[in-house]
Formats: sequence, structure tokens, C-alpha cells
Amino acid sequence: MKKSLIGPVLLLALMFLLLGPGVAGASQAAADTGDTAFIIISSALVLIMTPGLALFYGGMVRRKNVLSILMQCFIIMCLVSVQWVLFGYSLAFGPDLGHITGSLKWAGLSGVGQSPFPGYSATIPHQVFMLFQLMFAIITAALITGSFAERMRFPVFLVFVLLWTTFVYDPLAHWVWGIGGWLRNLGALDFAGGTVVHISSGVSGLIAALILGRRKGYGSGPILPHYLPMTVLGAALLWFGWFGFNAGSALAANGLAASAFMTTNTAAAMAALSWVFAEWLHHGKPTMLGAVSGGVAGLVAITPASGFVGPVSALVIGLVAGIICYLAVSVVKARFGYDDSLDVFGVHGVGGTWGALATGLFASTAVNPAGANGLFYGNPSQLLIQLAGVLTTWVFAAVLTAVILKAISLVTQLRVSEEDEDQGLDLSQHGEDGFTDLVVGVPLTQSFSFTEESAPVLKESSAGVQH
Amino acid sequence: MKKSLIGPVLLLALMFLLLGPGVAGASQAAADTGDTAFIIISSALVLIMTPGLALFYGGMVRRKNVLSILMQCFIIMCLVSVQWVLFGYSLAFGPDLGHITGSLKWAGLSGVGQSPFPGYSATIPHQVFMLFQLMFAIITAALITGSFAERMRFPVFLVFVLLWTTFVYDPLAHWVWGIGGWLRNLGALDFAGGTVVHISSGVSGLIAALILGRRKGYGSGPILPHYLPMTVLGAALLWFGWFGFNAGSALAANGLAASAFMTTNTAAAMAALSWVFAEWLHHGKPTMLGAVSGGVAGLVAITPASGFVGPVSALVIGLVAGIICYLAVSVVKARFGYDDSLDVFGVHGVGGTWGALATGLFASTAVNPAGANGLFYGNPSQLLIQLAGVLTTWVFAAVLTAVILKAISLVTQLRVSEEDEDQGLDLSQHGEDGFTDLVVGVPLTQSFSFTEESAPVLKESSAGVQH
Amino acid sequence: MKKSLIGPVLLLALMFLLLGPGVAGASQAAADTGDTAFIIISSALVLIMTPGLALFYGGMVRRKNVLSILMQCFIIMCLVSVQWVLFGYSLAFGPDLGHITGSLKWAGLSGVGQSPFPGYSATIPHQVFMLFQLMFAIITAALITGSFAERMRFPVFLVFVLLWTTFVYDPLAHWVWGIGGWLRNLGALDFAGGTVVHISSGVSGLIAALILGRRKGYGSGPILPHYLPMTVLGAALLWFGWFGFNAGSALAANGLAASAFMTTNTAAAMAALSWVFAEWLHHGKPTMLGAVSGGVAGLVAITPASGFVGPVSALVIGLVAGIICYLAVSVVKARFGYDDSLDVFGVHGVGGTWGALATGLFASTAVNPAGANGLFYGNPSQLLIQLAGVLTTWVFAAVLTAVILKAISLVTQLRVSEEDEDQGLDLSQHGEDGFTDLVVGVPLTQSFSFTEESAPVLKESSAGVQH
Amino acid sequence: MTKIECVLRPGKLEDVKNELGKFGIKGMTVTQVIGCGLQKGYTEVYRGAEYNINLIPKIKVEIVIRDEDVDKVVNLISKAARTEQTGDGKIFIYPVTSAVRIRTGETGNDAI
Amino acid sequence: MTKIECVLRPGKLEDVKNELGKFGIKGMTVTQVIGCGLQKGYTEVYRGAEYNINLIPKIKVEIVIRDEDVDKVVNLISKAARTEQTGDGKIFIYPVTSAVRIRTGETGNDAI
Amino acid sequence: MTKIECVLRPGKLEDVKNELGKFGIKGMTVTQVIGCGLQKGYTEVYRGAEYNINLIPKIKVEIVIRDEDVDKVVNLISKAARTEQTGDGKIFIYPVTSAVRIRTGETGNDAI
Ligand SMILES: Nc1ncnc2c1ncn2[C@@H]1O[C@H](COP(=O)(O)OP(=O)(O)O)[C@@H](O)[C@H]1O
Ligand SMILES: Nc1ncnc2c1ncn2[C@@H]1O[C@H](COP(=O)(O)OP(=O)(O)O)[C@@H](O)[C@H]1O
Ligand SMILES: Nc1ncnc2c1ncn2[C@@H]1O[C@H](COP(=O)(O)OP(=O)(O)O)[C@@H](O)[C@H]1O
Repeated sequence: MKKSLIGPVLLLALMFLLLGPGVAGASQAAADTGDTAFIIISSALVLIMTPGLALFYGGMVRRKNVLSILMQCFIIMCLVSVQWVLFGYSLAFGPDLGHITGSLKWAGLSGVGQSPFPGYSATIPHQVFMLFQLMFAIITAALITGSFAERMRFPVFLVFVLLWTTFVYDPLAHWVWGIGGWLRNLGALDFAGGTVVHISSGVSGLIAALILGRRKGYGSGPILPHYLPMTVLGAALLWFGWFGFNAGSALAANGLAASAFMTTNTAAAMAALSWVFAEWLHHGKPTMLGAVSGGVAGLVAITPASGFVGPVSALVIGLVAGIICYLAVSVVKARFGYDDSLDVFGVHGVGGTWGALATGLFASTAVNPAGANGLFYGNPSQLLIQLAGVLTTWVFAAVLTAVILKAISLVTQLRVSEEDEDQGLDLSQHGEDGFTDLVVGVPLTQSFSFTEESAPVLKESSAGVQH
Repeated sequence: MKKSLIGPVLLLALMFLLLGPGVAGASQAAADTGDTAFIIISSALVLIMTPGLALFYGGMVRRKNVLSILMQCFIIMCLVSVQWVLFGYSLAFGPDLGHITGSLKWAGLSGVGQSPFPGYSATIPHQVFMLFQLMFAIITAALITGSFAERMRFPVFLVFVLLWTTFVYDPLAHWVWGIGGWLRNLGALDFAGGTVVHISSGVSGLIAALILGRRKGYGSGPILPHYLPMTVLGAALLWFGWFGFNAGSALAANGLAASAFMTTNTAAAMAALSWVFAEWLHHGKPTMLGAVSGGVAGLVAITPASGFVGPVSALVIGLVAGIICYLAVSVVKARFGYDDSLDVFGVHGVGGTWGALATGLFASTAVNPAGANGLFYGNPSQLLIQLAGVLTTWVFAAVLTAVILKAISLVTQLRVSEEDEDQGLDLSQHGEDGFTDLVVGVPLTQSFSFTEESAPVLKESSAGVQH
Repeated sequence: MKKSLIGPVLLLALMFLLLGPGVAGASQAAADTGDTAFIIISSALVLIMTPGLALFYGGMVRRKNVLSILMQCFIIMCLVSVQWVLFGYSLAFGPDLGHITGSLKWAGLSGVGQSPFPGYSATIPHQVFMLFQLMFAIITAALITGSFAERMRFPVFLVFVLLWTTFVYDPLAHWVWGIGGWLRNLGALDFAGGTVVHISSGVSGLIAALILGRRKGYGSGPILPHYLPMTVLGAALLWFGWFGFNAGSALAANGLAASAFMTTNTAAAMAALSWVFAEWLHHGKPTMLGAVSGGVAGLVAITPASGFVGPVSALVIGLVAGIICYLAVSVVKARFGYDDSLDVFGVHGVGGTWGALATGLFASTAVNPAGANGLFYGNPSQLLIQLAGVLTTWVFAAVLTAVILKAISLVTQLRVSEEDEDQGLDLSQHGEDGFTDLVVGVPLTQSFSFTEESAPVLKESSAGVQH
Repeated sequence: MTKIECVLRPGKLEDVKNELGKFGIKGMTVTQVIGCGLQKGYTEVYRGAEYNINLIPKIKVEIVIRDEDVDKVVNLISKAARTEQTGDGKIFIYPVTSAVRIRTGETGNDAI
Repeated sequence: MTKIECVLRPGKLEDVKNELGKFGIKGMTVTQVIGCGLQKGYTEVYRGAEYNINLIPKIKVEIVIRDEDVDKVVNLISKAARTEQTGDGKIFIYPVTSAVRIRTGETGNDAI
Repeated sequence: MTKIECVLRPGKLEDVKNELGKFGIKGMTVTQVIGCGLQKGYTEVYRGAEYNINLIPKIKVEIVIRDEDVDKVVNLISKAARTEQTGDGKIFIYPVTSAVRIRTGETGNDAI
């Protein structure tokens, strides 16, 4: 295990070499306090989505793996935060190099100061824009973890995330949102990240699931969620945070933000209902997991469209999202037999693709004059542009993910050993048990013994017990 | 079970018939960014109250019913969101018809755009006002679920919620807050929904509990909360979200919002203390459930008064709320023997009534010049107006709820069968178990088998397991 | 038990004697809506930190004590809220008396109105400033509970908290942040509470742990967390709320708030990574508890520095915080043998001290012109000032905490009895079980019986069960 | 001495306990178990797939009693636990060699 | 009648259950237990201290069967549960005095 | 062979386990149970109503040992588990027909 540390430590060291002075200049041009307040808080809302996702996923894995999935999401929060400050933001949003990537000019946040950078947002401090975007980078990487849940080695996971976020997310964000990015220049509409966030994570998840292979026992018997109330709590935090995600993408506290909030809520609600009814008709019961999965599917699908469509379009987008994502996870997955553990592809890949295309159908300049009209508003070419964006993202994410994982697999094994998988990743990877003293029921703490040297010194004098 | 789908599906279809084009016009008149930011975020805060309530309730039911109550709250979020966009908002806040209801002119949000509608709020986009109000409609319906927890059939629940929100909540909201509403014209003060939200849900809950009858086993032995930490988490989210509820009701980020925030926090804190001390004196122990129940009782009681009273009045309102709600749930409920499962009436009905009347006692124009003085500030007539509002709401909510439930009971059975109640609603209504693999302790997943056709195809070629 | 009520009740009564009329005047001078929105929401974010902390702690104690720690944190929310409105805010921020404390002029919030008080914040209502500060007072007291978890009697706890917050927190806040406070006059930098919040609670916790003595069984066997996912959820809420804590301390939605948000997130992320890697190298496993503990350590350390340093400094502060706090809880604590149950001292005492000193190293007027330069920016004297602040806080908090606890111990016993400790504080102090029907597994509710007189009356007529 | 071990429906524990109490038996030990037999399991749904679950929650009650009480106790439990639906459970009867009350060291019939 | 009580690795429950089913045995009662023996425990880490845990999760299966089936059933369980690593578990065999099916009142071999 | 089944206070498990270990007994199986007897239950409060709970958490330890060790082991457990307060628990002793170690197929005294 200790050997496996060398990789991550070297990477960390490398990251530090890039450290510039990075003191950001004090405020010169004034930002709008309302917009600033809104985007700061929106950033916090998007941040809470990642723990929300961790819980959403955590409830769905087996008891013995709950900490491993929480840990992966939590560590992504940390790893991507550091990467972003060091060089990630610069790669994604820094001065353009050939329409493909940002340069390293803004590494260590040098030049990313307290005053607005009008190219991205004239009314909020540049650092606020940077932070808001950071939260997107975090959640995107975290989404993928659901696909290879319950079987990836933790050191491999660390390396994978660092490479993926650097070589997949950062360029993709640049293409779609960075000044000079080629998809942005093409006119592709992606209000809050249908391609960048959801398609990229969904497709990468599918590839990762295929490369890692199925969990032991998958197919011979169901692998059921260990604690659904945790999943519901996670879904609630996701829904809550998604308002920051979508409405915040207006980058101002204005009517457009309101409209994005409204379409987000509407599509999520409609998709939850349509998933539940689809399942009810198909299998005889309306399930809680169906309701929250549908809600997430709707949130995914509306993401790229949220700032371009009206309420009725949002209803239709949600309605369709709930149904097709349900079919993707229930019928398609069973048909093909891949083990995308927590349905990252079925929900984010499929939902994100539908949302990106739906933007090309339902977008209307009556909602957002800065956008474009879609097919149903007389502009069929927008659908083609959207399709281009979708296909590019599919191919790019799939190929790069495969390359990264195959590269890592040349150096070390991707999966935990069979015994470790049996024992669970919590104990085997992290030396912890999520439920000590809770489930096994016996006060197990009474049955442990300290390993030498880690027992506390007990001098009655210094800390005398009263009785 | 499949037959029972016909009702909901028809209703859904009906809802879609009302679909107008609904594209909202782009921003014309500018809103204030600070106020807009505040109310957008407040809306998100109020939204999170409903999952908070779900957890608050979820911890209090028995293990076998935890998903059913989470599901009910979650589905209400979805159902009411869709209803509101389609016609609910229009009924409640649309152009007045005879002081009794809004018209359907704003159905599908037509005309509800990105610019402010000064009649309700001059400084925020109309859609933000609409969204903020939506969250109130959601939480109100969700509150009722606590009263009939652990025994209502899910299809019946769906129909009940849709009818209740349409025929009870929407008109009531119109009366009190809608332009032209008769209680508003009368001068009734209800800052954030004491009557509309809490009395209406509390009284309706009592009626529903009476009509449905007691849970099996109620009275012969206690029915205890299965997991109080979940209830505490829920209460925390409620308290957190309530700041959006009450402070946000100022509809601007100003001194009045600050004052409402302060009274909200103060009354909640005081009520939690007074409930705990009342219980301590009465039964010998200060309980966690008492503390959170008291906190909620205080939040309920201050709701109508929050924007009209000062800190000392808030303390008194909270102090009294904690004591009388404690007595309502411990003494009164036992005396009368109704089974209001999670004390919706005892907390929201009683607390809301006290709050609405207390507004008539403690309101002061020194706090809010747009309000009125109460009895203690020399204006006894305000108390009478408040009383009128309270009585009307009691009668209206009680009668309509009874009518709706009796009507449904003509078509189908309201309660689950006795066996289903024994087995628990999670399995019987939703085919799910909240705690698979957690509580029964054995990795039960090993003891399942797929029903035909739902087993995944396992072609080693397409998704080869590595070992 | 009933006898033990007399103390708290008398104190409560005393508090009410101080009640003034306390109606705050309506808005005169206009505040900035953006700043107001930001600080109102930030206050809500800081409030949610206390339940977050409750869960963070709650997951770490044994099953039988989970409610007791949740209860302590929740009751602190209530008790301090009431104390603050009655006289706490006045003591801390009211008109200065001899640079040592505020006067009682603002007791009952008299004079604390809806318009700004420019001495503290020119652009937000005075009440918003008061509320924001209240949340700090709450969380500080709550932090201490981790040190004496699982063994303090509840009535003693109530008295301790009231005295501690009045005689330790309020003066300390006055010294550092109050107009006229002597540490503020000295030029000590503490952006968001490194000394006032973290050192004070950490050191007080250490003293309390020493005075109360070790938990039964401590040292003879490990006392393990009962449910780590709860701890992770708590950590997530802490991180989320900390944005309000640190960024909100700019008291405006501006570039400085953005900068503080950025340093907060960066330091937390870096510290989580450094703790995990330190543990990994030291003990062979990267743990979930290590990751969240490191995150909190980073948040603690950056708190005083957050508004004065740039991103690279934040990385270094976090990096060091993760390592030294890890060593404090794993090596130092074992060496000395004190039982600081949940490592309040190791994380908040040590992390806070490092943060306060680091502010003297890394502060830069390029980030915040209203601050000062630190040692690395050519101003060594700032480090000395910081050291003065740190030492004062250590001594003051330690001495006062010892005095308060010793004083209480003259009147009554601090600890629960040995049997009560065995049974768990949930049952012995609060008469409740966190997991009825969840863990013991049997539907225990079937095996209870009502004590006389608390059974509900069951008249079939009034609430007829349908079947 | 004899051990009576019965596997019951969870909802019947209270009834059985009450009947035993009336008979004068206070001591018993209860375990949560799952079991299968003739009783049909139930169906769960997970993301569009259905599963049959055939291990059903039950309660196991163990009481050690004097040999002379066996018939009466078995009878009494049978009656209290019966619903006449499959899944009512079983009573198994085992020989016990000896018993000790830890607190006092008493053995045999005095211990139970 | 005889009671077969076996302590198994949790992952082996399904295999054992299937084998018993094939043999015609449907009734069984399952309990979650923890146990120790020759099998090594595992290590947990808590804030920089390591702990050895030696009570390991196991599954206990109890089946009451006719005396004539005992050998076959023991054999069958042994085979199904064996991995040849320490920790495979034990089978214990006890005499049963009698059995009652609560639903019908049947006793003896008819009851199981 | 003989089975010793003891119902203990949860806090005594470690002491008993240690004593057994010293005596040379490593193998045991532990179950979480609830029980009632002479020990008084406790009171819970729920929204202003009080409830007596009389099923109290206990730990059941099962060890199968050679017949010759029975007396010593019973003695040893008694001592280790005793607090002299009601609720200390019971030790029950049962005959065992046979035992099998699944891993190796060994039977009888070799298996335990
Ligand atoms: N042969 C057996 N050995 C052990 N336990 C059994 C046996 N047969 C049944 N049981 C237990 O009794 C319970 C009820 O048995 P079942 O056959 O479902 O209903 P019934 O007793 O009405 O025929 C089962 O769930 C199982 O726990
Ligand atoms: N003497 C015994 N009495 C009761 N249970 C035992 C005994 N010996 C072993 N067990 C149970 O069998 C399980 C497996 O035993 P162990 O010695 O670890 O492996 P193996 O059976 O392969 O030698 C233990 O965890 C314990 O639950
Ligand atoms: N006759 C019995 N059969 C089975 N278990 C028993 C019996 N009597 C007592 N027990 C178990 O022993 C535990 C302790 O017994 P109790 O009578 O409370 O205390 P003591 O053993 O000190 O007299 C009970 O909780 C129960 O689990």
C-alpha cells in the first residue's frame, strides 16, 4: 500500500512546482453587490451538490462500500479545488491557445483578482467567476465515481481523477465556455453544462465501467441500495444546489436567473413524475428511488436548456427525460449487461444528450435574447450545432477516458483484489467501518485492542477520572 | 394496483390540456439585483424545507414506513410544482375574480415574465415572486402528510394532494395575499403564512386523521420514532429554510427582512427552551424530540407575526408557543384519542392559531409601518380581524378537507389494507425497503433472485470482468 | 432530577428581568440591498454550521450518546440566541466600557434597529450585523461540547454554557471586534474568528476535558465512531456554512468576500489532502475521518487569515494545518493521555493557534488594504501582535473555563454517574433512544407499555378506525 | 429443564410475552432473525428490475423452563401466536443440561 | 429430529440455501452473528491509532430436520460452504425433543 | 461435547472473552439479543407520554467445548460476568451431538 503512495505524492509535488506568487490585486473596478452576492451564494450551493451526490450515491451502494464512495466524492472536492487554483482554471478559462485550451498564464490565480473580468462577467469579481466554475469542475468529476463504484483501488482513483479533470474537463470547459473556445465560436448553446458536465461524465462513466468490468456477483443476484433515506437526502441537496448551478449560470441576479430557476424546478418535478409513472405502469409500483432518480434526470436534461426555454418547454423536456432515462437504466442496461453501478450513463449520459439536443429544439430568443432560436422556433441549424457539440463531447470523453485508464493499467491494477471486494472497500481501502457499533449491534468497541504504541498514556495525575 | 393509476393519469392529462404557449417575455423593467438575489436564494431555502420536513417526519415514523413519508413529501414537491406552473399560481395570484379566486389568465405562466409585477413586488422579477410563492404551496401540502402518516394509500394520496392544493390552498392564498382577496382587503395581517400555511395544514391534518381513523395498534402501545437523529437533521433544515420563509416574505433585502429574521430565530429558540422545560417539569426529562418540536412550534407561531413585532414580543410569542403546543400534543391529544400521527394539528394548527392571534396582540407599526398596531399597541380591532381570519381558515380548511376525502372514499378505499399496514407502506405501496442490508444485518442481497426478464445479459465479451 | 431544574429556571427568570421594550425603529438610512442579501444569507449559512457540527460530532460518539451531543448543540442554538438578544450582543458589541466589555445599553436589542450602524457596517441593517455575530457566538459554544462529550450532566451543561458564553465569549468578542476593544485597538488581525472562536473553544475544551476526567473505558480500549456517514454529512454542512462564516466576514458582497471564499475553500481542500497523506504515510490507510477532520482543520486555520492572504498562502496554511492537527490528535493526545473526546483542542485549539500566527506571517495589504502586512511581507511586528492575541486568548479562556467549572462543581456533580455513563446519556439524561426499532431490530414498540395516565383515550365514536 | 425456542411473526411478540407473563414466566431472550419456509416472500423493485425476497423478518424467543411446564407453555404460545396464515412460525423443544444464574451462582430450576 | 446449526461466511449463505433447496429443505432460520476462532481479524484506523478487530461478521443458519437426513445435510452444507481458508465456520448438531407448527398445531416430523 | 450459552450484560463481553482466551478457548459465536427477567426496565419519554421498556439489550455468547471443561468454563464465565446486580444474566448448558469444521471436515472434539 505504501508503495502506491509514490504516484500521488509525485503529482502533488509537481502541482506545487507550478506555484506562482498568486496574490490577487485588491478591488479596482466596482462589481454589482447584488450580482456578487448571488453568485457567491450560488457557488456555495453548487459546492453542496457534491456532498449531496456523495449521499445520493452512498445510499445506493452496499453497506460495506458506503465510506469509499463518500470518500471519493469528498477527495474530489479537495483535489480539484487545489488543481483548479494551481492550473486548472487557467487551462479552462485562461487566455486561449488555438481554440483548444487556455494557457498557463493564470496559473496560481495570478491575475485573477477581486475586480471583474468583463470578458466573462462584468458585474462580479473575477474570483467569484473562478469559484463558481470551480464548483462545476468538482461535481463533474464526482459524477463519474458512480459508474465504477465498489471496485476501484483508491490510489488509482486519485490519479485517474487528476488526469481526467486536467485532460478531459478543463479542455472541454474551454471549448464550450472559454473565450476563443471552438464550440463557443460555433454557437453551441449550453447554458449550465449539459455537454461539459453531464455528457462528459456520463460517457466517461460508461467507458470506465466497461474497462473495469462488472462487480463480483453482478448479474447473478441484485445488488441493492443499503439505505435509501440517505439517497433521498442526497437528491434533496442536489435539487437545492442545482438552483445555484442553473440560475447562477446567468451570472447575475436578474430575470434570466429567475427564468432558469423556474425551468429547472419545473423540469425536475415533471421528470420525477414521469419516471414514477413509467415505472408504475411497467412494474406495478411507484418507487422512492424512481422519484429521486427521475428528479435528477430532469435536472440533468434541463441544464443546458435552462436559460433558453420557457415553462412549457421545460415541462416537455422533463417529461421526456424521465421516461427515456428510466428506459435507459431499466431496459437498455439489462440488455447490454454493462455494470454502470449507479447509472451515471443512464442518467447523465442519456439525460445530458437529450437536454443538449432539446436545447436545439426549444430554445427561444424570447426567453434569452443572447441565445438563439431552436428548431421549433424556426431555426433548424441550431439543432445541427447542438448535435456537433454532443458528438464531439461523446467521442472526446470516451477516447480520453479509455486512454487514461489504459495508461494507468499499464503501471498498476485498476481494481481491488477479489478478497478486498468481498470485504468491502471501506475496510480494505480505508481501514474504516461506516457502522461500527450500529449494525453489528454488539458494542464492538469492547472487543478491540490497541496495536502497540498507539494506546494513550494514562497518568491519573494529569487527567484524573473523577470516580 | 394498475387500475388505481387511471385516476392520476387522467388528472395529469387534464393538466396538460391547460397548457398555453407560456413563453415569458424577456426583461423590460429592471429589478433590483440585491432584492432579486435575496428572494431567489430565499426560494431555494424554502424549497429545502420540504425535504427537511420529510426527514423531520421520516425519523418519527416506524422503520417500515420511512420511505412512504419521504416519498409523499418528495412527490408533493413535484406535483405542486407542475400544478403551480400550469394553473395553481394563476388561481392564487392571478387577476381577481370576485375576491374569492384568481382567474386562469396566468395559466401556464403566460404573462408571468422576467420583469417585475409591481402589484406584488416592484423590485424583483415576477417569476421570482411566483417561485417564492410556489415553495409555500409545496410545504403547506407536505405538512399535512404527518397527520395521516403510515396508513394512506398512495394513489389516494396523489389525488388528495392535487385536489387539496387546488381547492384549499390556492383560494386561501388568494384571499390573504392575492390582489383583491377579501381577507387582504379586510386588513388581516399574515406576514408569512400563519393562516394560509399553518392553520390550513394543521386543521386539514386533524380532519384527515379523524376521517382515516387511527393506526393499527395506536393506543394499545406507543408507536415510537425509529431514528431521532433523522428528525433532528430535518428540524435543522426547517429552521435554516425558515429564514427564507419569513425574512424572504419582506420581498426585499432590507431592514424589515432583518427584523423578520431576528424575530424568527428568537421565537424558535425561546419556544424550544420553553417546550423542553415544560416537558422536564412535567415528565422528568428534557428530550431531544421536545427541543426540536418546540423549535418548530416557535417557528410556526412567529410566522404570521415575524414582520410586525419586535424582539421582546418574539420572545413572548415563542415562550407561549412552546408551552401550549406541548400541552396540545401531550395532554389534549391523549384526552381526545385522535391519532394525528406526527402532531400536525398540535404543532401547526395550535401554533399557527396562536401566532395569528398574537399578531393581533403584538403587531406594531414601529416595526413595520405598512402593517398595523395590535391590541397591546392600542388597536384592539386588529385582534378581531385576526380572529376573523383564523375562524374562516379553520372552517374553510376543515370543511373542504372533509368533502375531498369523503368524495374520494366514494370511489376507492382511503386506507391501506390491514396486512399492508402490518407489512409497512414502504414494501406494500412502493416495493422498497429503506434499510436493505443495513438492519436485518445479513447481506440479504445474496438471498434474492431476479424475476424473469429483468436479469441483465452477461456477455463476457462486452464487459469482461478482470478476474 | 427535578431539583436540578431550579438552577436553569432561575437563570432563565433572571434573563427575563433584563427585558426592555426592545422594539427596534423602522428603517431610516438605506442599506445596500446586495450587501444585506449577502449577510442575511451568510447568517443562515453560519447557523446551519451548528447542526452540521452536531452531526459531525454525533457520528463520532457511541450509539448510546448520539442524541446527547445533538441535544447539546441544538440547545446551544436556542440558549445563546435568547442570551444574545437579551444581553449578550450588548456585552460584546455594545458601547465600550474600559476596552474590556460592552455596556448593557443595547440589552433587549434596544437601539439595535433596521438601519445601519456605520461603526460596524455602513451598508447593512444593524440587526443583520447583530444576527451574523449571533451565529458566531452559537457555533463557538457548540464547538466545546466535543471535548466533554459522553459524560457531562445535562443541567450542568446548561449552566456551563450560559456562563461560558457570557463571561468568556462575549468579552473576548468585544476585545477583538468591538469598537474600543483592546485587542482591536492593538491591531490584532482576526478576520473571522481564529482567536475568538477557535482558540477560545479549543482551549476551553481542553480544560473542560481535564477537569471532567476521562470517559470510562478510555485507554483500555478504543472508543470508536458509531456512524461515520453522519460525520461526513456534518463536515459537508460545516464546509458549506463556513463560506458564510469567512466570506460573510467581509460584511459586504465585494471582492474581499470573494477572496475570503477562495482562500477558505483552498485551505480546507489542501488541509484535507495533507491530513490524509500524513495519515497514509504514518498508518497505511487514507481514511474518511482523516479527510473530513483535515478539511475542518484547514477551515479553522484559514479563518483568521481568510481576508488577508492570497491563494498560495492559503495553500501553505492548509498544508501545515492538516499535518500539525493530525499530529496533535494522533501523537500528542496519546502522549499526554487527556480525553478530549472529539479532539476539539487538537483541531480548533491547535488549528486556530496556527491560523492566528499564520495571519502574522502571510497577511498582505495587497489583498486587503484595510489589514496589515505580515512577516513575509516585511512587517515582523504583526507577528508579535498576533502572538499577544493568541496568548491572551489562551490564558483567558483556560482560566475562566476552569473557574466556571470548579464553581459549578462546588454546587453539584459535573459528571453523570457511572451507571448512567454505561447506559448512555441518551437514555439517562434525555429518556430517549436514538434508534428505537432500528438497531435492536425487533419492533420494540410492541414491547412497551404506557405508564398510567399517559395512554390516549380511545373512543371509537370520535375517531373510528375504519377496519 | 427444557428450552422452548419459538420463531414468531414480529407482530406477535407482545401477545406471546403477555400470555407468558400471565402464566408466571418472566425470563426470556429475544433475537431478531430472518427465515424462510412455506410462506411466500415479497417483491422488491430496483430501477426497473423486480426481485423476490424469501427471507422474511421473524422474531426468535427462547425460554428455559421447568420440564413440567412444557406442555402448558407450548400450548399457550401456539394459541397466542396463531393467525392461521402460513408464516406463523414454529416451536422447537430442546433438552437443557443445566442452568446457572450468574448473579448468585444458583443452578438448576432455581436459576431460571 | 435434529437441529443443524451452522456458522458460515456471510457470502456463502446463498450457496448453502440453494443446495438445501435442491435437497428439498425449505425451512430455515438465519441470524446475524459475529464470531472468533482461528481466523485472523482485521485492522481499523481511528485518528492515527490502529485497532485489531477479532470478532468477524458471520451468518448462523439453523435448520431442524429429520434424523435420517442429518448426514446428507451436513455433507451438503460442508461442501457448499467450504473455501478452505480459515474462517469457513462450523456445523454443530443438537438433539431436538419435539417441534410444533404453530399454524396447524402439527407436531414432530410433520411440523418441520 | 457441550454447548455453553450465556446471556451477558453488553459491557461484560470483553471481560468474559479475555478470561476464556486465557483459559485457551478461542472459538465463540456472539449474538445481539434483548431479554427480560427480574431486572427492571427503563423509561422512555415520547411527546409527553412515558413508556416502560422491559426488553433490555444483552449479549449472547455461544461456545461449544469438550465435556471435561464445562465446570471450569462455567465457573470462569460466572466470575467474569458477575456484578451482583439483577441483570447479570444466565448460563445455559446443552448437549451437543456432534460438530464439524467446515474447512477441513474434521469432526468431534477436533472440530472445535
Ligand atoms: N425446519 C426448520 N428449521 C428451522 N426453522 C424453520 C424450519 N421451518 C420453518 N422455520 C422457521 O419458521 C418460520 C415460519 O415457517 P413457514 O414454513 O413459513 O410457515 P408455517 O410455520 O406457517 O408453516 C420460517 O420463516 C423459519 O424461520
Ligand atoms: N468452539 C466454538 N464454539 C462456538 N462457535 C465457534 C467455535 N469455534 C468456532 N466457532 C465459530 O466458527 C467461526 C469460524 O471459526 P474459525 O476458527 O475462525 O475458522 P475455521 O472454522 O476455518 O477453523 C468463528 O468465527 C465462530 O463464530
Ligand atoms: N428463563 C429464561 N429463559 C431464557 N432467558 C432468560 C431466562 N431468564 C433470564 N433470561 C435472560 O437472562 C437475562 C438476565 O436475567 P434477569 O432475571 O434480569 O437477571 P438475573 O439473571 O440477575 O436474575 C434476561 O434479560 C434474559 O435475557
